[in-house]
Amino acid sequence: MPVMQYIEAVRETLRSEMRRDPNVFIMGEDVGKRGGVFRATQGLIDEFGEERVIDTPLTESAIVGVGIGAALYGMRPVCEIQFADFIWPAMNQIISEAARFRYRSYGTWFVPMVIRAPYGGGVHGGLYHSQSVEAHFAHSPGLKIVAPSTPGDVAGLLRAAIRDDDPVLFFEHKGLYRAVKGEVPEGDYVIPIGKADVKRDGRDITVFSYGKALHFCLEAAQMVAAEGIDAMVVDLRSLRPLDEETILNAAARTGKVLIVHEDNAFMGIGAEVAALIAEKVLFELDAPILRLCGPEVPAMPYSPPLEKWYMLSPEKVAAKMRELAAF
Amino acid sequence: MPVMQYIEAVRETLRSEMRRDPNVFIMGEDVGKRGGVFRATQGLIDEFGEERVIDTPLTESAIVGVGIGAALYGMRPVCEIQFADFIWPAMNQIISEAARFRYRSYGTWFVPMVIRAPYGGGVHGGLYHSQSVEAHFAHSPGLKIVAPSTPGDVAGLLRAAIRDDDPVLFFEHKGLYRAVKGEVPEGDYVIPIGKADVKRDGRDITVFSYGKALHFCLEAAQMVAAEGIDAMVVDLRSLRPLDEETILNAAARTGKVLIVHEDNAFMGIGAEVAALIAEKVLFELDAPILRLCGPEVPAMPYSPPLEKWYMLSPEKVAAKMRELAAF
Amino acid sequence: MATQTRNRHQELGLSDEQMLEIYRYMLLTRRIDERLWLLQRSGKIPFVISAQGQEGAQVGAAYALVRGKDWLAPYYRDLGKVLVMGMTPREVFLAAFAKQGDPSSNGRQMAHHWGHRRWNIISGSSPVATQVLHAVGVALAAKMKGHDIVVMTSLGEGSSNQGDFHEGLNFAGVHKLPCIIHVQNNEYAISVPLKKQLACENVADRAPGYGMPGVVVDGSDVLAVYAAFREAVDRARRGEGPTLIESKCVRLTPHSSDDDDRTYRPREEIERARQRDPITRTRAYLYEVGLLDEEREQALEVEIRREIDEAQEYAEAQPYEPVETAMRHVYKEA
Amino acid sequence: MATQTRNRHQELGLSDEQMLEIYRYMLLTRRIDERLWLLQRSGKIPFVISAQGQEGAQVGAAYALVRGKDWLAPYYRDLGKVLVMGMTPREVFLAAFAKQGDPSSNGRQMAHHWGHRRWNIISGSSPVATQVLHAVGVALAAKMKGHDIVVMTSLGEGSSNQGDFHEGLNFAGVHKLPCIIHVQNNEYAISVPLKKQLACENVADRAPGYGMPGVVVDGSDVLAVYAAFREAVDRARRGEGPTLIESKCVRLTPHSSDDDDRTYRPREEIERARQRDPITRTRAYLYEVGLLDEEREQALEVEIRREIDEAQEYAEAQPYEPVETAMRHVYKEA
Ligand SMILES: Cc1ncc(C[n+]2csc(CCOP(=O)(O)OP(=O)(O)O)c2C)c(N)n1
Ligand SMILES: Cc1ncc(C[n+]2csc(CCOP(=O)(O)OP(=O)(O)O)c2C)c(N)n1
Ligand SMILES: [Mg+2]
Ligand SMILES: [Mg+2]
Repeated sequence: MPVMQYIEAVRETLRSEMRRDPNVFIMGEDVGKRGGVFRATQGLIDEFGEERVIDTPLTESAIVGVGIGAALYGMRPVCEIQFADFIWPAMNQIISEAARFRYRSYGTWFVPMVIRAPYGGGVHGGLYHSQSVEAHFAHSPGLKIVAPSTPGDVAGLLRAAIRDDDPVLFFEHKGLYRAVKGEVPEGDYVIPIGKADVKRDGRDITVFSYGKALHFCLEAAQMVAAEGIDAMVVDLRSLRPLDEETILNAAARTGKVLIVHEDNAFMGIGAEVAALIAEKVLFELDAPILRLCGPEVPAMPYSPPLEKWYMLSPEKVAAKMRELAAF
Repeated sequence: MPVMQYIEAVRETLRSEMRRDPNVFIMGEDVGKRGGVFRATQGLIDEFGEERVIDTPLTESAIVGVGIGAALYGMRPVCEIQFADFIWPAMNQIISEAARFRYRSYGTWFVPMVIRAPYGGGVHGGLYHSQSVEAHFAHSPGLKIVAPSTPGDVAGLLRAAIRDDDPVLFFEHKGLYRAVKGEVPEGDYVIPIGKADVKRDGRDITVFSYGKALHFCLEAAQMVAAEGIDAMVVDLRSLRPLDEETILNAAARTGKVLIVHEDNAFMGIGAEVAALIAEKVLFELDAPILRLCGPEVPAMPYSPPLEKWYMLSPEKVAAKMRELAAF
Repeated sequence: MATQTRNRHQELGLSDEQMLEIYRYMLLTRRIDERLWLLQRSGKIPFVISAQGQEGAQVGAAYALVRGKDWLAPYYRDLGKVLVMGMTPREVFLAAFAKQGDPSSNGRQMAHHWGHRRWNIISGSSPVATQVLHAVGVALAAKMKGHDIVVMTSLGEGSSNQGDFHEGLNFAGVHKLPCIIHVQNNEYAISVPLKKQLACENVADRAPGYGMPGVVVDGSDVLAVYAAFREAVDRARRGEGPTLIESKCVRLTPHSSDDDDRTYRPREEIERARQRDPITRTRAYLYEVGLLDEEREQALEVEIRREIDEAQEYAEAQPYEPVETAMRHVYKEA
Repeated sequence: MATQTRNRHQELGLSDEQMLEIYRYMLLTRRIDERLWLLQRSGKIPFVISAQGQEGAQVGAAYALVRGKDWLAPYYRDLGKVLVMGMTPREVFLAAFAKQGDPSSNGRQMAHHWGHRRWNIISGSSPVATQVLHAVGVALAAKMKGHDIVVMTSLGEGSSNQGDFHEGLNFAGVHKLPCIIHVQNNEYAISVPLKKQLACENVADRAPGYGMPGVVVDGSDVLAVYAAFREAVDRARRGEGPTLIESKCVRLTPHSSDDDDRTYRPREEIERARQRDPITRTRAYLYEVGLLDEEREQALEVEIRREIDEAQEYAEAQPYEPVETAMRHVYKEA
């Protein structure tokens, strides 16, 4: 199995899907000759031409809205939002339009579209190049939301997203682009959207996470293992729908639940995971459901000490794991 | 104490605050001679003139963005979004701008602004005139979110919102505008934002709700009281911040918690309330934390049977109360 | 038939039959619209929003498209357009009553939120101007696929101030896409009069900023409208790109059945607006060129009334969608 | 001083001292900008985004405002403007190093997100074009209060395609607000060249659609810029409303320190752009009119270098904001 970077998995999956289906095309800001500001689409314009790798004007609402129109006509646009932080001008098109075409037309119109957006911090991005935005969208029926943590998951889930007949928001943690390498199965590798993945089994505590924080959890699990705490680490991967079955089984298995994400806690994904568990398997619990998340400030500050203060780390996660295990 | 309709409480509070402070002004679509499509601002243009009751072009992003600018200059704009459903074009201005000015400028710039928006269904509004949008905003630090259920609370909280030095989203359930009457204390009546209100005390189960659903809960409490179930009904009122203390005390008091809102469940306000309880007072619970919410469809359908299917009712709430009490 | 040899519709290449068809669509639009108000006022349907005063603009525009081939991203007033494109009066009434079989949404959406897969009428929503981007996207896709279709979208002049209008026209201009953006300027956005909505004289004055022609046309003159759109359609099919067309219209009713325009609209102004009624004007033309006389007009009215009666009756008799289907079509079904 | 009697700055009512001050601001902007790149390339600061090539447009524009009275909603390249409005080099370096005391954000925001309460410089964010609406709002408030201030905002030509630009200009036009929208057209939005961004020749061509004058000016000619802005400022103060001014500029650097422009920008094009360097051009003018010679120029460079050295040193020596303050100012403090 080839080993590649997270961002290579994005690029190579785009490439293979564009080769496979002439309806797949890319549009976004600087995706062409520049290959994207992170180079996720680098070289694709050379292979597929500027008709299928479209540098759009600087207009997120149009990127999504025009994508919707193209999807209605039978294309499969993969729209790039340069930074997740800049997705808000497209909110109306995503929430009011993409998410509702199928329902409002009783299934006669639908929007097979992917919206890719790099999110997350720890990259000196300050308030507007570090945000996690997934929670704002996960509330909306009609959307699917994916946030992979490994190159393999990127490939399998991005392929699934492109082939999906409904709009999928595909969030790529920019802090993982070049930091994480991993195996990517060759060929037609598809991971169904809606399945969580137990990235580490364990008997003492259950930790739910996704994105970059998932890696902190795995590292932290190593750290506390030495102290005799055996942590199960579940990668949610799909944020809407959540994989209820895996989540409830994992919670019940240890009776002790910690949810970890970079995004702030209040109304974050962790709230729904906690609520789900508290509704469906409350009597299996031996401890309060803990959350370890970003702080309640409007976004990640810029100066190095403040950014570090904001970001999670294996140490912070390990400390919380110990707290939970002690119950 | 004068008795008035919910919508009259909106109008009269606006009037009294505009009389008190020349910096308070209104802007929005059709707020002038038309007095708003619901007539919430009726007559205000006659008293304050079209300079202070501004009919804007049909542009939500501008309504909020221009409001922000005016607030930066020292005004206190009360911006009306005609229907909460149409707030999305202003998402960027609300999330990226209004919510962050204070933090990003270390307190030197700030935005004393109120955004009023009628929300909620049961009024033959279909997919785009019925939505609950509060959950999408409640995730954002920097914003305050208020959703009153009675004329008295409207008056006290709207006054607080206008005097607040930070941006407040003020959601008015349009189904209550003329359906609910109540006493409104005279004079300088202010309810601090961030305080929940126990609208009915009870010993057997605790129900959290807000908006129109709150009234269903009160009616349902009456219904089940006859069967010997004594329900405590807490009106959250302020959705960000939530009143942790009142919520945790109320949950602990009965050990049985039901959360009811019209908005769909997944990532709704109820998720955060449940997560909070499951984290802070889990060991006080005698039953799973239940949620009774709108279904997971993109929005409320139009045809009468489908709308009825979507909406909550005292009967539906009472049935869920019984289920909870039976644990 | 005693028509004059030189008349305006023949100059435009329209046969007498086509001219009559155009008028028939306009009248059908008006009469359905009036019926909907009656039904609303008698409590049989919850809501109506009118095409009245804009039938010339709508029918003239849509008549320049090819039904079943070209695409339409309409707005709520576009009753005239959707009829020309293929929607039937039955289907209109099904939507009005929110009954089963309504092709727009099967009762999910408020009436007047048109959509029809069969006729390439893209499902519309309530937030204004979003459809402009969808139309542009369809045009982009068609261009990529090498299909020579034309996409038309409509919106009001108030809605032309929304960001999506700007972004959509700019995108269409940059990519020279085969689409026509039709602004139906009826001088009001609910209660807000033109001068509080925009500071330019014509919405079409914005076209140069998007590198496309901007055309102003009298929306009460159906033939002028048709001519303007036919030219834009030809231009689009030749690959020369988009056109912005503004038709100056009047709104003969309140904004919708939820509105009461007495606080903001002087009665004399409405009277003046009636002078610009496109139906009256086209009718006069037909009399002038001898395509209509009292007898033929009477027959046409009777025929239309029957069609409407039948359609209404049919729709009223249909069941509502059962609630068992309420959770369907949130996502693709397995 | 051996100046000619007739020269362009005097025709504009600018004294020799003012003309020299203008040049000094331009040069200061350039030298600070160059220093920031050095610091970035040597790993001392994480990020820089340049004003290089736009100093004439920025200084000429801001010089037409009244410091401490008028307002500015800048964008990230506006180093030249914020210096003219009152920000000091020390403050610029504090922001670059994200150190305590940075008046823009005290280390919260990325550098180049200018803000300064004392000088009416409104705090900016990263999402482009949002500031246009803030500027319009300030102008609305000032008009309501009867203050005769002028508000200026800046953005790039790529950003002029955003919905907020459209909504903002329309609002300003309808209400005839005292503001100036300054589009600094440097022919690129990161890697996207003009012809993929917009289909009109000039962004200023959009002004008629908002009922305001649209002015195109050579951004490398600081006096032409100043003249255009002074007229717009006068117009605004007379209550005649907003103006859209587009200055044609060049971008002499990659988009930012995160960018590498080699894949998308031919080297010869950059060489051509250098011919339009506003610094070279203004310097030549000063030599021509006798306000500068080698000696005086040398002295100016030394003085500016010293100022920059001192400012950088000062900023570097400041502490970071302590993390204890990280939760402050989310909401008003009690
Ligand atoms: C984004 C958005 N904001 C507000 C509304 C409420 N609304 C519906 S129609 C309308 C006025 C539209 O005016 P115009 O564009 O001129 O079209 P007209 O109805 O006059 O044909 C308004 C404000 C809406 N539908 N969408
Ligand atoms: C809403 C939004 N989308 C994308 C970006 C990323 N971005 C930053 S600058 C820029 C290009 C801006 O080009 P232009 O407006 O011409 O200004 P210039 O940088 O050339 O001065 C882009 C795409 C952003 N900041 N905001
Ligand atoms: Mg109109
Ligand atoms: Mg540029």
